[in-house]
Amino acid sequence: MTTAAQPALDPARLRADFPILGRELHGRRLVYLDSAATSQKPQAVLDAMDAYYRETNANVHRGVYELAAEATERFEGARDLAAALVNHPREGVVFTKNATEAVNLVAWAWGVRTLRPGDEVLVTEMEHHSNVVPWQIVAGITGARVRFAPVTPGGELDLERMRAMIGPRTRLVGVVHVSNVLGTINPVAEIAAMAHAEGALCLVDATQSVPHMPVDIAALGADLVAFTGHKMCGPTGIGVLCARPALLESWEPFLGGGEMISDVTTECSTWAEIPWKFEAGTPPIAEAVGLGAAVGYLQGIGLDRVRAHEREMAQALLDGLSELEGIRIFGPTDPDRRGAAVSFALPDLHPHDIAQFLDQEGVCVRAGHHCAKPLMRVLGVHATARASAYLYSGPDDVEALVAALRRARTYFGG
Amino acid sequence: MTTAAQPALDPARLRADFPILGRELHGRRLVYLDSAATSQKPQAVLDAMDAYYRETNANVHRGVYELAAEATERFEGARDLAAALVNHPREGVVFTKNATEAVNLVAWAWGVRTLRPGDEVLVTEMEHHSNVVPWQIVAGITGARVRFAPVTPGGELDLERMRAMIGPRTRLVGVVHVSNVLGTINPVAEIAAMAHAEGALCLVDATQSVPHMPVDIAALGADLVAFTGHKMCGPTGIGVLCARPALLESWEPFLGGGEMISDVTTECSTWAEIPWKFEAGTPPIAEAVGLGAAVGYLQGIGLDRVRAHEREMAQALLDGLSELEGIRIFGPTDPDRRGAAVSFALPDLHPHDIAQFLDQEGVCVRAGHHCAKPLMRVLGVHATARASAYLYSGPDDVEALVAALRRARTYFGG
Amino acid sequence: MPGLDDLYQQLILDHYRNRRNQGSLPDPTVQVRHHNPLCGDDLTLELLIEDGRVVEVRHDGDGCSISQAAASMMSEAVAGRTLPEALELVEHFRLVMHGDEEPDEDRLGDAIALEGVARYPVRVKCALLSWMALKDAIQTHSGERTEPVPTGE
Amino acid sequence: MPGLDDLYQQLILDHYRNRRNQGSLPDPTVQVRHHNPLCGDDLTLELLIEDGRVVEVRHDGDGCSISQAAASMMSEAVAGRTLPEALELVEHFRLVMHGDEEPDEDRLGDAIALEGVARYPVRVKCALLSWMALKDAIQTHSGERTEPVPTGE
Ligand SMILES: Cc1ncc(COP(=O)(O)O)c(C=O)c1O
Ligand SMILES: Cc1ncc(COP(=O)(O)O)c(C=O)c1O
Repeated sequence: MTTAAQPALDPARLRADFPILGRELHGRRLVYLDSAATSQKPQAVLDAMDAYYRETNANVHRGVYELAAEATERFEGARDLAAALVNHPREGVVFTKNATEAVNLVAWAWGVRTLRPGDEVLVTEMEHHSNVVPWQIVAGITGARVRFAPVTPGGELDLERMRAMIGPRTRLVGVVHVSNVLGTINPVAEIAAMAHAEGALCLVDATQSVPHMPVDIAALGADLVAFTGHKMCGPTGIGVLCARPALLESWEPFLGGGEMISDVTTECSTWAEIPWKFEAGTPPIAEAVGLGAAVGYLQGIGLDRVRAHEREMAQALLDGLSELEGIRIFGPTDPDRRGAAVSFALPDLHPHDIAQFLDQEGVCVRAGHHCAKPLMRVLGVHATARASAYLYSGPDDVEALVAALRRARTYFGG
Repeated sequence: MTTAAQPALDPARLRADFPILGRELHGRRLVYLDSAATSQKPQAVLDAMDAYYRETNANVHRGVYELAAEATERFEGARDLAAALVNHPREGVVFTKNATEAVNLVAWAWGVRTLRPGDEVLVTEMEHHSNVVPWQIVAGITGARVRFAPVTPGGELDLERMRAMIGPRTRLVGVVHVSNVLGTINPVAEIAAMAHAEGALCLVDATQSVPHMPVDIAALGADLVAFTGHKMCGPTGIGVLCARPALLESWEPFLGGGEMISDVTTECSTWAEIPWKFEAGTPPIAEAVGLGAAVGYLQGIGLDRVRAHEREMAQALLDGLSELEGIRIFGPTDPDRRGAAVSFALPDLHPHDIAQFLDQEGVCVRAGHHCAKPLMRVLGVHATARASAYLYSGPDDVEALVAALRRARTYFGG
Repeated sequence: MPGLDDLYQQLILDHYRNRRNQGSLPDPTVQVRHHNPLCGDDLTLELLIEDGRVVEVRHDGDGCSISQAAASMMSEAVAGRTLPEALELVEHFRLVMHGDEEPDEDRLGDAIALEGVARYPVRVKCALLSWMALKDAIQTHSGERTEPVPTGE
Repeated sequence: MPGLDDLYQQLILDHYRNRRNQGSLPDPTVQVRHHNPLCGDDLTLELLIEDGRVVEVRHDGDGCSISQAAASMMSEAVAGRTLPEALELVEHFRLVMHGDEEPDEDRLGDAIALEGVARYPVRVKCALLSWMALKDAIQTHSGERTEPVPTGE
């Protein structure tokens, strides 16, 4: 753990850790401003996975021989690292394939088996589809209802209206910790308390917070927390569900197969202990090892330093983009209340054209609905462009972005 | 495609492609005879994943910029490779996290939504848990019944009794193509025809066939085929479900989230085209790239040559193990009817002790129930030891195994 | 910037800045609304069909330069054509976008300028949006359209 | 082969070859059956309890050398102990297996030879099987056992 007194991180120096950032794009320096979609990977993570495959690849848990024991140790060691990162007991840490599966695990293991007609699941208008669609599917099967807590014009949750929507019928409140479109940091501890006051569970989508700031699940008081490896310097193919162990104990399993059983007869089966009860089949072993290395990398830097840096980057993006006449910037204007994913719209330029033009200048941004179509409707747009920073992003990236946007205007303006 | 006339493959030469096989185990040459649990990975596969992360890592499908377009091309290119390997249309190829999820996808997308009390799912006594437990879970939810087609004392399916068990109530027949315990190659085309004659679907668990022999899904006539990346020279974290496209079209989705939608409103959602409708969230991108490289590696050698080699290896294992007095070898004795995973029991030696002793001699074998507890009951054992060969396994590995088993007997016999 | 200018040919930017046949018809024979789920582009297309011919075309909506220019170019390319001709042209354009056919300038008119889009798979859907809407509109008119069934909720 | 001999100490092989207290009791106070899901090992344990003491122990079943030897050693180590002493010993042995406590030879007797198993995580469950069965048996006898609920089907 680092303290606030530690020196600011130097993104230009950190870039050397990320092989891809040495590459050029159309002859320009690669300016990667799409870390909210997926982060780049440091050498340490690639090395950890490579070493796993070269030294000790074997299937985990049941092998007696040394290779299998080593593989199991690295795999379960990654679980300890992930657990420690977010201050959660390790038996409550389930490895999934991504954050989306983590939410679906809750939807199928708990929702489909528990929800009844009249029950409500409350999510917010700023949720990513991964915290909306599973609940719509479950609602379709069970007859429960999905409701949406409103977003204010300033791009924050309307807490009072949200509180009013939580009642005795509410069985679960799902909320994104940091919005991938607006950047908004939501007061999830307060929302968890609101949910608990009515006996509802609280599921936090921490996909955009865990990579970018210290997250302490015990302090948040959330029952269920989902995040994903590929946005936190880790590999694709792995996500995490942190669940209160007692919940996992009480739920029926989701995926059935090897590893998650205690006994199987032709009559019935009994389940393994948690968290393995929810990890059917060969798990993403190398991916867990890579995620563990990513956690080590992030902790070596210090998540509070990452957060401090991204606060600066959010400010720099807000300032830089504001220079463009007529621009509309979505989400909070106060960098203390937001992360460094900044969506914007230019009246005369479609996000697709922006992203295409910027690409030619070596700048990667995302254009589209960012898997948040309900929010797009609230914002009254079909799509936005989004620039999102991470620990390797610097002011030079913001300058490149703004300069390229100016040229785009000229190009399309004619 | 290679022809039967091509020269036999040389495992000793192929070993050079697999970095881990250069490692020592307890000071001995690593004799890896646990490929049925997971295969080792050739350098080409590690390189493909590394190159993906170093050159073009980006989230797929929606990114406008060049990196994202390249990532999408490599990811979707891997789907083409997987589709071509098993002769299946690409829109019927769904990437999952492992074979287990592939079966569960069918169980949840189809089974839970379709099965009714009185309906039957027929699996076999030699299924891996991944083709048993999902059906037990679905049966628990829907009131359907899971039945088990019997295995003969010779370790084959009793086709006549199986046929008699398939009737108008049968909705799905699940069968393992090659048993991971017995090595038995099942006549799945015949079984698919039996299922179809009664209007049932046929799901083939091809986890132990696709890595080891040419598999042509069109020729098998199966509706659903599952396999897994890590047993076919590919990475962990990826599996494949090949489904008849019309089935995928007609099913409700399984996991909900990003990528799998066409539109999301607060009222309801519509789904993306197949196969993406069944791929929610960020897919295992690097893993798909790795799997594509594995397919390329296997096709470069030729799956028919792999099969011919493993037939030899099965014979060598059967011959070598038969030298041990009192040994019980499970599964077919005819190498034409089996793969190169050979389970055995020694009357005086527990499988755990075998595996532990062999480890010390550098030999990796598996001991346990191999996720096939119903079969263990049929065989009347709690566990077996299993040696399983792959394309890098040679006669020297079999010699090392048999010699070590002899020494184990002395050691424990006292 | 040769790559970009290859995609955004002058003709495209011109159609984007000055869209032909934008707006709506007082009394359309058929109207369809399409959207591109990937980027949220949204298009309303109206046709006036008389004696088996596309007499007038109007398009309106929100989209990137490629999708807007494509709609503008399409509206010019199909005006006056018989319904079978128009459907043939849609298919030809689709094959050009997927790199499966050489573009036929005589029939495509300005839309030939979209040729370069084929090298940008993500943008192909933008260029196709209005053409697919046209196909849908004609098939709706001919009673052939099978309504896509939303299987949600 | 120092590594292996470290795990399979002579004492272990001796108990494996000549199991103490194997079999069953004519009239056990309590009987439990445990299995190790990882390897399928199976153990039936019977206790004769009198005046709050474990008077006799019998074990039977199928398992590897470690689990069989552990059962044999356990049966010697607990015979004659009071129930609280026996439970304490189970907890001590468990901590030793997890590397969290130094083994106390006075109390463990021959079972001290299992110390080396702690370095083989997969085998720890084998060594613990009989001890966990003992704990379960005593708690069942004392009415404290909460039946594990099979949540299958
Ligand atoms: C026959 C068979 N089916 C299914 C599986 C499950 O594969 P996975 O663990 O990759 O899901 C295995 C391997 O464990 C297997 O051998
Ligand atoms: C806020 C948020 N939640 C969930 C997800 C889904 O993550 P994944 O695609 O890894 O499942 C994302 C990213 O796409 C996200 O930004």
